Amino acid sequence: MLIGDRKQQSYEPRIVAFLCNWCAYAGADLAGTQRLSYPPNVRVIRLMCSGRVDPGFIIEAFLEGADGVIVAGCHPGECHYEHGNRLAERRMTTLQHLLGFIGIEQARVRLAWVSAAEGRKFAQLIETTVEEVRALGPFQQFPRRAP
Amino acid sequence: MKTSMGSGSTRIPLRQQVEELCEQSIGTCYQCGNCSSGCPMGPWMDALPNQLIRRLQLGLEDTTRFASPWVCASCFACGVRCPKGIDVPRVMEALRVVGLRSGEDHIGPHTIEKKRLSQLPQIALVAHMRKATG
Amino acid sequence: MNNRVGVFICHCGKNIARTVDVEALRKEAAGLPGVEWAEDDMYLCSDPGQQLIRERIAEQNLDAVVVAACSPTLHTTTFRRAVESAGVNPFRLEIANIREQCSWVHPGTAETTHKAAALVRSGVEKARRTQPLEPIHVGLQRAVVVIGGGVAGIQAALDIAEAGYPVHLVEQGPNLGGRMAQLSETFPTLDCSSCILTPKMVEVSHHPLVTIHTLAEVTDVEGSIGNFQVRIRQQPRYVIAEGCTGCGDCVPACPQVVPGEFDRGLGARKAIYIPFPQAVPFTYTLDREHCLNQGPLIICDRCAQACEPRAIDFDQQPSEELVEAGAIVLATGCDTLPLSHFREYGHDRHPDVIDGLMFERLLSASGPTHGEIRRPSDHRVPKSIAFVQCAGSRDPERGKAYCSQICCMYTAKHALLYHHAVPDGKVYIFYIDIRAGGKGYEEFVERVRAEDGINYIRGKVAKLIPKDGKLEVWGVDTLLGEQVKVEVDLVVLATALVPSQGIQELARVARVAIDGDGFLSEAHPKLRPVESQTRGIYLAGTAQGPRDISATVAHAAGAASKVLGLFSHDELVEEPTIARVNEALCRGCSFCVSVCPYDAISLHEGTAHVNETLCRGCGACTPACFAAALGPRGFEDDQILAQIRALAC
Amino acid sequence: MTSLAYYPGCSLKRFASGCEIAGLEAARRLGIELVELERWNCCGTVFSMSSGERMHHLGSLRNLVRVQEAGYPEVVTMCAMCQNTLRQVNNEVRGDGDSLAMMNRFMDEEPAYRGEVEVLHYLTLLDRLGSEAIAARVERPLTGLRVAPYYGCTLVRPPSAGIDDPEDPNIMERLLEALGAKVVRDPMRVECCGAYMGVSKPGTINVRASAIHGSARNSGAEALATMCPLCAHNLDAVGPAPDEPALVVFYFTQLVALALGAKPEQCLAATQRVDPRPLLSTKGLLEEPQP
Ligand SMILES: Cc1cc2nc3c(=O)[nH]c(=O)nc-3n(C[C@H](O)[C@H](O)[C@H](O)COP(=O)(O)OP(=O)(O)OC[C@H]3O[C@@H](n4cnc5c(N)ncnc54)[C@H](O)[C@@H]3O)c2cc1C
Ligand SMILES: Cc1cc2nc3c(=O)[nH]c(=O)nc-3n(C[C@H](O)[C@H](O)[C@H](O)COP(=O)(O)OP(=O)(O)OC[C@H]3O[C@@H](n4cnc5c(N)ncnc54)[C@H](O)[C@@H]3O)c2cc1C
Ligand code: SF4
Ligand code: SF4
Ligand code: SF4
Ligand code: SF4
Ligand code: SF4
Ligand code: SF4
Ligand code: SF4
Ligand code: SF4
Repeated sequence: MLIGDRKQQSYEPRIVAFLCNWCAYAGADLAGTQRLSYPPNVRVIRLMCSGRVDPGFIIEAFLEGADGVIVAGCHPGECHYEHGNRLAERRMTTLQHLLGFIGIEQARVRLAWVSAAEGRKFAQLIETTVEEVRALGPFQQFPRRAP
Repeated sequence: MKTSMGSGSTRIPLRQQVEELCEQSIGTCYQCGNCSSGCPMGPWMDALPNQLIRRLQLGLEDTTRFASPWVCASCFACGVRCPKGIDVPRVMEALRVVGLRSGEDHIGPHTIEKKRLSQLPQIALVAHMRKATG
Repeated sequence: MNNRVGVFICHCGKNIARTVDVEALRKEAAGLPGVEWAEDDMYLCSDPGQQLIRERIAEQNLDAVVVAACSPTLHTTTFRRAVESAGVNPFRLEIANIREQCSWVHPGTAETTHKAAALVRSGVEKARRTQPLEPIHVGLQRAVVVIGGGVAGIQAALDIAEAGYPVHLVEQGPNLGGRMAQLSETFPTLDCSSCILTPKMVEVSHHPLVTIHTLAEVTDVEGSIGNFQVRIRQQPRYVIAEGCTGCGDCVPACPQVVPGEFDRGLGARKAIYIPFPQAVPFTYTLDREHCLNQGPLIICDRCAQACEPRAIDFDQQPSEELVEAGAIVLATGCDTLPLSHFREYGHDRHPDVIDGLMFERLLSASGPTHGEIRRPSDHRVPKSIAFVQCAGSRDPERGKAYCSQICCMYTAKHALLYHHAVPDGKVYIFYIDIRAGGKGYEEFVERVRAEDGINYIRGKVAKLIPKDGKLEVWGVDTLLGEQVKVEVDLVVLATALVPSQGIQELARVARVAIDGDGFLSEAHPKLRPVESQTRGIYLAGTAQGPRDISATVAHAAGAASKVLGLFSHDELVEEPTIARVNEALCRGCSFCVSVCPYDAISLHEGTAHVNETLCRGCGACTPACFAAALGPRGFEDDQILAQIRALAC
Repeated sequence: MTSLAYYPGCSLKRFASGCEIAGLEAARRLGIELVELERWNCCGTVFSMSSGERMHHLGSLRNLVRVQEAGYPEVVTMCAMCQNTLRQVNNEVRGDGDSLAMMNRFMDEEPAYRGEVEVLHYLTLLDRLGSEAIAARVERPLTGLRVAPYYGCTLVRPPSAGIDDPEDPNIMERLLEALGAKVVRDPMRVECCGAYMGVSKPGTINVRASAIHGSARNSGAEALATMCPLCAHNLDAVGPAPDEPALVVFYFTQLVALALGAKPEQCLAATQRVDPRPLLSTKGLLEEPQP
């Protein structure tokens, strides 16, 4: 069995992470270079800037089977594109309010600032997110699309 | 002079006590001395305002033993000129309050001559009493 | 959608293969929709590895490639070159990061291989949706506008012109030189300022590739890197530059006496004047504001009568010129906080309280006192001077929070020069800390400290009191813990360095950012200190922050080298991964316009338009568009959504 | 006639009565009615600056409540210290709703203070009228009288309670010029006279007074003008060291009343130690104004 049938396994949360190219993605690479270990539940999509993340992507991820989503970019004031991360922050805050409104736990969506030097922070971010999302159980608020 | 910076006491440290009373952040002082340069009562002080602040930065508990806060006329000149925005007169007031709370007496009514007492304007007396009693 | 994707999986020796089951991964990949070929190799980045990819592209007629290996930051260029040489568009390469973000951070379990498979799947889904992209080629105007004619502007202009490119040097004042022209001698070497600056000014003015615009300002900047259109507004000089021989015959004829700006009011000039004898260009200037002839009415023409070459023209009008340039250098320099700022020091009411630049003029051989130090009130030689450092600097409450960096040094210089001129004079330097961080600087200050008669007193001055023709200085010696009161003949304030006036307006026009203190913002404080945040616009000298002459010159040379780097290409080749508008979908709502950090989007006839040289492909505009009408190439919505689908399950 | 609430404070009723009598006379002549509050108490004199001693502000607050209840939006003070203390307390409770609520609870016998009263110094009031309006009412211009305004501390510091720039105030200068006086800008005009330190350290006051008188004299002044009873006491009643000459010390209000045509005996205070009459007489300022 290569691609696990989730029903047969004990529940392993699936996290999709959107990382900006310059800070968070480089931070994730650094975690690798430093051989830090963190749970394999996270899958990364590299974007140039956290400002590229459309709130629709996050909904889509939940519809497709994710149990949690991380958006990570450069620290405030250090955005490679001046203020893309501020845009991301604004959009994510709005989205989180919206999700809260329809009863989705806010802990399933996490916005974080990770610099290219923060490999350890990235690994910890994954660890805590996986734990929190695991505690919340599988995401069931939306009907999943058939795989 | 040997200066010990540790605090063996279990009371609230003096610096913290003063910072709470005066609502000023003692740590931002960079010891430029501007407060002391212009202090009208400087000649009568046993430690200049910047020195008191320095002692507080180091947490020296004996800072309350200096007479300077009782010599301070609350003229506000130092506070107006502090480049770091520290309201030094408030620090002085806080030191007075700490002293008063530990039971010091700075009124000394007997030291004032009767004759002068009648000549002083009301505000001088009231102000003095207020400063000396908290 | 393309369906001839090749997947290449790297073992990286054992780095990947130790934890990821490469064979299982290959099988999995081979079965994915759209995948024509899947293969693994020991070291893909090696020459044989690249050769393998090239061969398979040819054999299998692949049109997109996924490399599952290390992080894309490592070998994107390598693999792009490899696929390109085999005929696949380099933007049709995707890299699945199964080393840094998988094999190195997870144990050798099925879940790790499972994750690697998901990453490959995601790469394939994206690769299938990629389009061939071509780099954007933009023409390059190889000319530069340098704004500000101080030492920074002069240096940048010379470096660029020497490399063979035309420069327009725009100076708002009547002559070049800036602050440095006003200085006497310069720390730490005590070179005479005009002696080292004048040859540079002459050189720049004679350079065949440099066009000097004095009394000129930049009023508008259009375009972007490689192709700016710069509007230069020329104020009238009322003296025809080609006619004026610099004889100076006009000056004695003029009845109007005006305080001279160059001498900071310590000396006088006429309404027709040249600021200083070494001025470049050596053309006189008629200051219409102080001339008797206001407006068109000519009631005095004595200078014109005296001028034999007939160089005076009262009818000159402002003019404008539009210059094409590939790059712009901002070198607008600095000013100092005005004396009127210092109310506790009597602000500008006591004539014998002066600032450092005024003292420079008193020291200067060509200054109002011919280099003799005489105080303004009664022209006597001061027998004692107090220098007050950090006047307005390091004072977040009432001045500037920053350290002005140069005043510790020039105060030491002033004290030294004064002491040499008046050996029995007394000097008191009131300071908080001495900052002498440059090469040879501490040694210089030490030399000054060691001089007899120079007292360094640690404590800030609270107040100055004029008293019997002297000034009483209220200070403190914080090291002794005693108040200090001294009476002196002259007080020199080391006033804070501030950006030049008009910088805000220029920054707005040129669309560059300024910081909270009004200095121009660099792109990165450490790694890109001479670039502004707007591409193609560079910063030089004190316009970016306080610094001395040597640092200014180094900064300006850095800006020039950035310009030359830009000009070393035949044309600008821009990454094609920028935003593109689908005009059929755009509703012209302009939501995207306000979001773009680079002002790259504008509306033309109701449709958004992306400027290709300004856009950097961040993609921030895409989520703002409710019509799904624009997106950055290489990171389009459909690609990302496909990746999400591949990863989430 | 404009009518405004007026808070005198204790010193003006006793020690500094000369200041008040002249001030009220000047106001009358300018068409301003200053209505003394029916009940008032001590302003507290000094503003307690420590977070633990806020209860000391109750006295000031009570006075502000009385202004509020009398229906006046503003209250005028003449004493510099009163205006300073009232202003600082007012600023504090306005900036801090919790503290206002707490103080209101303590003053349970009074209506709650809403934080809307403005505290106004007499000088600010005159300045509002404007130099020109005042100049127009001058009947006895103070021509030739060289006066150095002396602000001291509480009129200008801290800035939040000051009536003008803390380092370089000009309000008295402006008004004195309107009255026709020759204004002397003395650099010591915002330096402390020693304040209440005279009570416990009498010697300090002579030193301070010497410095202030000396500086004003050097700047060419014949008289000082002040708005604070404590300053007046220190500079006049105590004054410089006995062997040093002392200038005449006026309450500013006395000069205003005199210039507006009040009779000299109305505006010169019996308490002035240095008799101002010889000086005024050399300037012809004791004579009846020419109509
Ligand atoms: C009192 C004093 C003493 C000093 N002594 C020394 C010393 O001994 N040694 C040392 O190394 N450094 C010294 N310095 C520092 C030195 O003067 C500066 O580092 C140097 O002059 C900065 O050069 P600049 O070209 O950046 O700016 P500037 O010299 O200020 O030149 C800027 C030029 O740009 C022009 N300009 C401004 N705005 C515009 C505009 N909008 N359009 C067109 N033109 C514009 C200005 O007119 C000016 O000519 C001293 C500085 C001061 C104030
Ligand atoms: C403790 C400390 C903390 C610092 N913190 C900061 C900070 O917070 N912020 C900051 O801005 N700066 C900081 N700096 C300063 C900063 O490190 C330096 O400014 C910077 O690294 C200098 O770079 P460099 O390339 O000039 O020299 P280096 O970094 O020294 O590089 C020189 C290189 O040349 C090589 N080399 C030497 N000789 C030869 C030779 N003969 N042939 C071939 N190669 C040779 C050396 O091996 C070295 O790799 C700090 C410095 C120190 C010591
Ligand atoms: S003026 Fe302010 S910063 Fe300077 S020594 Fe005094 S308290 Fe410290
Ligand atoms: S308030 Fe006190 S310490 Fe400050 S200047 Fe005045 S007298 Fe000195
Ligand atoms: S391509 Fe990357 S993963 Fe493969 S051998 Fe080279 S470095 Fe290692
Ligand atoms: S007289 Fe004419 S030529 Fe001579 S300096 Fe004046 S303007 Fe120039
Ligand atoms: S026209 Fe007259 S006033 Fe004007 S510059 Fe010439 S000589 Fe001077
Ligand atoms: S260089 Fe020296 S004088 Fe200038 S601001 Fe910095 S510390 Fe103060
Ligand atoms: S947001 Fe979309 S629809 Fe609106 S102007 Fe921009 S591209 Fe057009
Ligand atoms: S991709 Fe970024 S830089 Fe390009 S137009 Fe959109 S927001 Fe601007």
